[in-house]
Amino acid sequence: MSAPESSLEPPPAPPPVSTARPIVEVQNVTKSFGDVVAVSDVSFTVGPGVTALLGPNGAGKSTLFRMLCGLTAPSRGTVRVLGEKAREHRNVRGRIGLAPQQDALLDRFTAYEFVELAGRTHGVADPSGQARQSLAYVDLDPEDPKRVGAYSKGMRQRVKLAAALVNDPDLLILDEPLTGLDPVQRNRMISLFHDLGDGGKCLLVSSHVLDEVARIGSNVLVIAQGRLVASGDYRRLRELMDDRPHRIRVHSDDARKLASALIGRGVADGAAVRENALLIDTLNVDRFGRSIAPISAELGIRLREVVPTDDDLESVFRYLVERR
Amino acid sequence: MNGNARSSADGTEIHDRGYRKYEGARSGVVGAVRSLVWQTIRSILGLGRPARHKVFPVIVVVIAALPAVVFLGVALLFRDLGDDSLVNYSDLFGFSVAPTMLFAAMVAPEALVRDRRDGMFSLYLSTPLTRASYMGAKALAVLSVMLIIALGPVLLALLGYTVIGDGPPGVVEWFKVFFRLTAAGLVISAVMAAISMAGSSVTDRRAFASVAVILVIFGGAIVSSILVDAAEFSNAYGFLDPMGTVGETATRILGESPEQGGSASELSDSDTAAVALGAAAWFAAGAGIVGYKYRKLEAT
Amino acid sequence: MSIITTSGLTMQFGTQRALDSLNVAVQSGVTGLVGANGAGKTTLMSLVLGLRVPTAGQTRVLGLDPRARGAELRAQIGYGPERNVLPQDTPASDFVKHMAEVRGMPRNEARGRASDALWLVGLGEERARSLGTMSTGQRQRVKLAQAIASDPALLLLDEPTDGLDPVQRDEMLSLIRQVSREYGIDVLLSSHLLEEVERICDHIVALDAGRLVAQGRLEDLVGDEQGVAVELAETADQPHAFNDVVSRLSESGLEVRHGEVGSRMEVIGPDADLIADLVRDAVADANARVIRIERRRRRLEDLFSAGTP
Amino acid sequence: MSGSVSALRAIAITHRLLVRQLVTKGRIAALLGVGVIVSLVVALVSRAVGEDESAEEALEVGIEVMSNLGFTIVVPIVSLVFASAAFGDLKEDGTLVYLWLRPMDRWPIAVGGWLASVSVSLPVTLVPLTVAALIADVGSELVWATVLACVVGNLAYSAVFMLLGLLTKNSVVWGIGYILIWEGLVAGISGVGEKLAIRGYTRSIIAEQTGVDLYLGDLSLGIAIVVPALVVVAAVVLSTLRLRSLDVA
Repeated sequence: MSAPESSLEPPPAPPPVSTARPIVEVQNVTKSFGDVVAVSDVSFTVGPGVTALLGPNGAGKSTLFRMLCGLTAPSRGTVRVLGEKAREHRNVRGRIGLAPQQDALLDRFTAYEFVELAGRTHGVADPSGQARQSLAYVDLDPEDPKRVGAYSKGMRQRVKLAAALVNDPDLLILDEPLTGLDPVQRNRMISLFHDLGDGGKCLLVSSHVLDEVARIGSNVLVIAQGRLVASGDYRRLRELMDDRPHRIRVHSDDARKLASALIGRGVADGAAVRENALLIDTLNVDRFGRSIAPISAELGIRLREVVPTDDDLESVFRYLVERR
Repeated sequence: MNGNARSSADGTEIHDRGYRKYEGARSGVVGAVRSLVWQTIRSILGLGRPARHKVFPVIVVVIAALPAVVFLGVALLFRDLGDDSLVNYSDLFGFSVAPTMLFAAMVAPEALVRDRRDGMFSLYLSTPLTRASYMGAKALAVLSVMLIIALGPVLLALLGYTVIGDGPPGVVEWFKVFFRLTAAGLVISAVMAAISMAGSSVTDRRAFASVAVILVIFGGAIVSSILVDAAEFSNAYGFLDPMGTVGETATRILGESPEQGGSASELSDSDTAAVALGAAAWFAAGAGIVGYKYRKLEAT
Repeated sequence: MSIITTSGLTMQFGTQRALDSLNVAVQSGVTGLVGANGAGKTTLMSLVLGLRVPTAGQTRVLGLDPRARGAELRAQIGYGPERNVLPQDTPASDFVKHMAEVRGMPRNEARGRASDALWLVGLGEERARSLGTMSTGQRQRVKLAQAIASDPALLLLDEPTDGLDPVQRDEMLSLIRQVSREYGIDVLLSSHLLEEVERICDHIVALDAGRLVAQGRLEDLVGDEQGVAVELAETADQPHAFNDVVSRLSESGLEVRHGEVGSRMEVIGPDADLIADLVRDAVADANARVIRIERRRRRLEDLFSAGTP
Repeated sequence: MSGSVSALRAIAITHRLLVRQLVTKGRIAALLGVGVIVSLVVALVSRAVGEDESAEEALEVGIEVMSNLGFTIVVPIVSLVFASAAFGDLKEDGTLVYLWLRPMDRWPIAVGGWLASVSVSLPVTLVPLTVAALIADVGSELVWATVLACVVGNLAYSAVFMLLGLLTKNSVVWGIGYILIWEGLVAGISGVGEKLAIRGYTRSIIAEQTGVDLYLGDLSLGIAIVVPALVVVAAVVLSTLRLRSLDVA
């Protein structure tokens, strides 16, 4: 299985994910802990909107986020948020909202107290009002007398989000905000992200669960083994991926006729019939996707199912990671 | 169903991975306890762990063994000086007081606290171990290591003196001394182990366990010495000092009083029965706290 | 034969009812215990292990009562806890060997089995590393290795894929399935990710807020429903293709629902053949690019959204 | 919109947050218990001594008790427990980020942390020790000496142990090592050691205020106050630098 080497390399210049003023600029950043290189020569810029940072565990996502927030300094390269380094510039820190990955909260505070304190430490004008507003935003009750230590994981994730929102930050960094949530909670969180992104904030959301990422945002940064392996629009990324061979399972009422038509017209590069299903191999899914319905319609073949067997995000991801 | 090993549903060939079914006998609770005791001893002493975990155990063992080795050396080099060069066993116990306390405060809490912090306590309860057998194994492990500190040097001295011909005269006498030493060492170790484990069960932080043990042992010693020596209160306040209490118990068991080192104990005038009761009370208090705390401790 | 049966099992913590008169029968094979966080999965596991006293009800595991013969029962169970903290400084092989001994393997046997188990989970090369230096994925594997090293009759795995990325998750799931199939070990694994449970489990026990939502064979619980799900690609040259398809199908009198992502729709109607043809023609006329056309399936997720039976 | 936080507000906020974190029922109860035991012991002793000894001897006994029990164990250990936890706990459980990633300067955070540990450990030690000095009833000199030494000791120990908590994970173990081995053993050996141990200054204050000779206590009052003050400044400055260079989890 070979793909053109250049198609998914990080482009030489930081890809302009957004045309607006970049909120985050990362330039040739390397971070190593002793001999272990966690992040290796990564460059990108991010503007307003939701951007998903995608990568397996240990790929360097959290390290990257920590550097963005100034929690640790890069070994080489520069990280700027709103044009400044958060580690050195006090006021930049006030424009960042971070929901860290670790499940750590001040457990003896109530949700309201915790978020209100976050507001105070950020110097917001009306900590109490802002805290109530943030909590309402994530569907938590400011009057709840329970301490966050007694909260479930899903509620704790939302408390973290509310605390990150309380200073109305320009940059919101959410490190694995969906882990430990059940499907209902996940859906609700994701729609929250979209609301915030639509409101003009820059959101960086990391995840390793691929089927979530498509829903989180269309801008994707893929990081693996400390390197930025791909970046850009998720759909365009997928189009880039179209170069690799795809296998699609087609259920129809006449597999053989459809197979020979698809091969005859150069839509399929290979076909096999197995248990009534037609397995199509193609190097150009775009052409296949555009042609399958018209061809079937033309031949009067009933199309029951068209199922890509390796086109889910997990396969894309696996391809990106394992190819290296 | 069982039995169709080696071929999975999709027809993949499975290679031999070494892992296979086990048909032999299982060792049950006894094996579990034995393994836990050994594992705990290793972890207390820092065996099989990075060097920084060995620092405190090694320091304590060296401090404990040094006097015995020095006195043996002196006895060996200056054999002609006569009996004056021999230290009695009670004095040697006196020398192991400081290392035993240090051990109880700084090293032994490892045995209990770490299991609660890293989730091992809950994991152990998912095995044939129960709270009771778990605690028994832990107590046995702490006691064993404590014995090395408290009794080891004294037995070393006994063996050394015997080898160079200054040991107790006759086999019967030798065994008498041996058993007395062992009994005294056991009492010291048991009480210190109980206090150390009690301190370890009141907090999830190893450091706070150390603070608790220090407050009890040192605080007890200071308070009792103030009350008895400075205020000239009844000597019975000497029982507030756990180390003094077990030290006196050891002295009674050995049947000799220290000649040098520690000054005469506040308790030297008390009844032997009272002294024994005092030591038993300290042991019971420690064990009671451990039992109470662990009975209620939730396994998650 | 049922591996685990409960009848009227109830667990009350203060004012909170963690399990509510649960009647469960877990069969041989791989069983998925699914439910949201706080649904009672971990509580059920601890009752199966006999670590708690239920407020009411009975439990039998491998034919034994966990409260009365807990130690004997637990010797036959390998448990992988949810907590991800393990002794930091202990090498993986020491830890697995120790747990094998504690679960009843004789000392000599334990060493070999620990090594075999670590090789089986793919950590053979890493077995001398201390647990603190291992990644989340490796630690999940160690937890599996320590659970299987004593060759248990039953494996209880609490969220064994928590914190894993997709590649690691797939590997872990196929490992669990492999262990179960090859060595005849029954598995009860809990998860809040329904899709992974659907992937490897033979049976399902679904809990919601301490109540049983559903249990049974996977294929009985999930299956086909009426209609198809269609996903189209957004293409630059045909920006209106999706809306065109939707409106054409709606005009044909079919019920069309937008999915949660913009390029997905569900087309619902009683006549499968008619739908297939209408969808094909609508897509062809709109010049849309097909990503997938699939029969609608009832998913485990639907068990929960449908509410308690 | 968020702004930045002024230094004074930052001190106040940090103080409030850390006091809340430090005051756990268990710690306060345990350490107050220790304080009560101390008062009780002093009360018993003074009652006993007062009956049949001269005033001079009674004072000496009182001082002996106070300096041995109060200033070698209670004050340093209590300060250690709270001050090393001030930032140590946040660092260990991963919540330091909620204080660190904020538009606040670093030095007010260090000052706030120091004030927080002082405002917990000072009442816990000052009240029982002062009550003990009052019960002892051997003259107001001992009371004032106790108050002054307790304040100076708490301020200095808290600053040093707060820094220790920022530097090492096992701050309590190292702190105990310092208290028992350095202050308890090494510092007792020579006059130089005395000047390198906070205990030397607290004892000097007691000796100076009461006019009683005390082993390890022959520094003048001025020095006994100025040197600990410098220690505080140095420890707070180092803590600030440490906060700045720290890698936050």
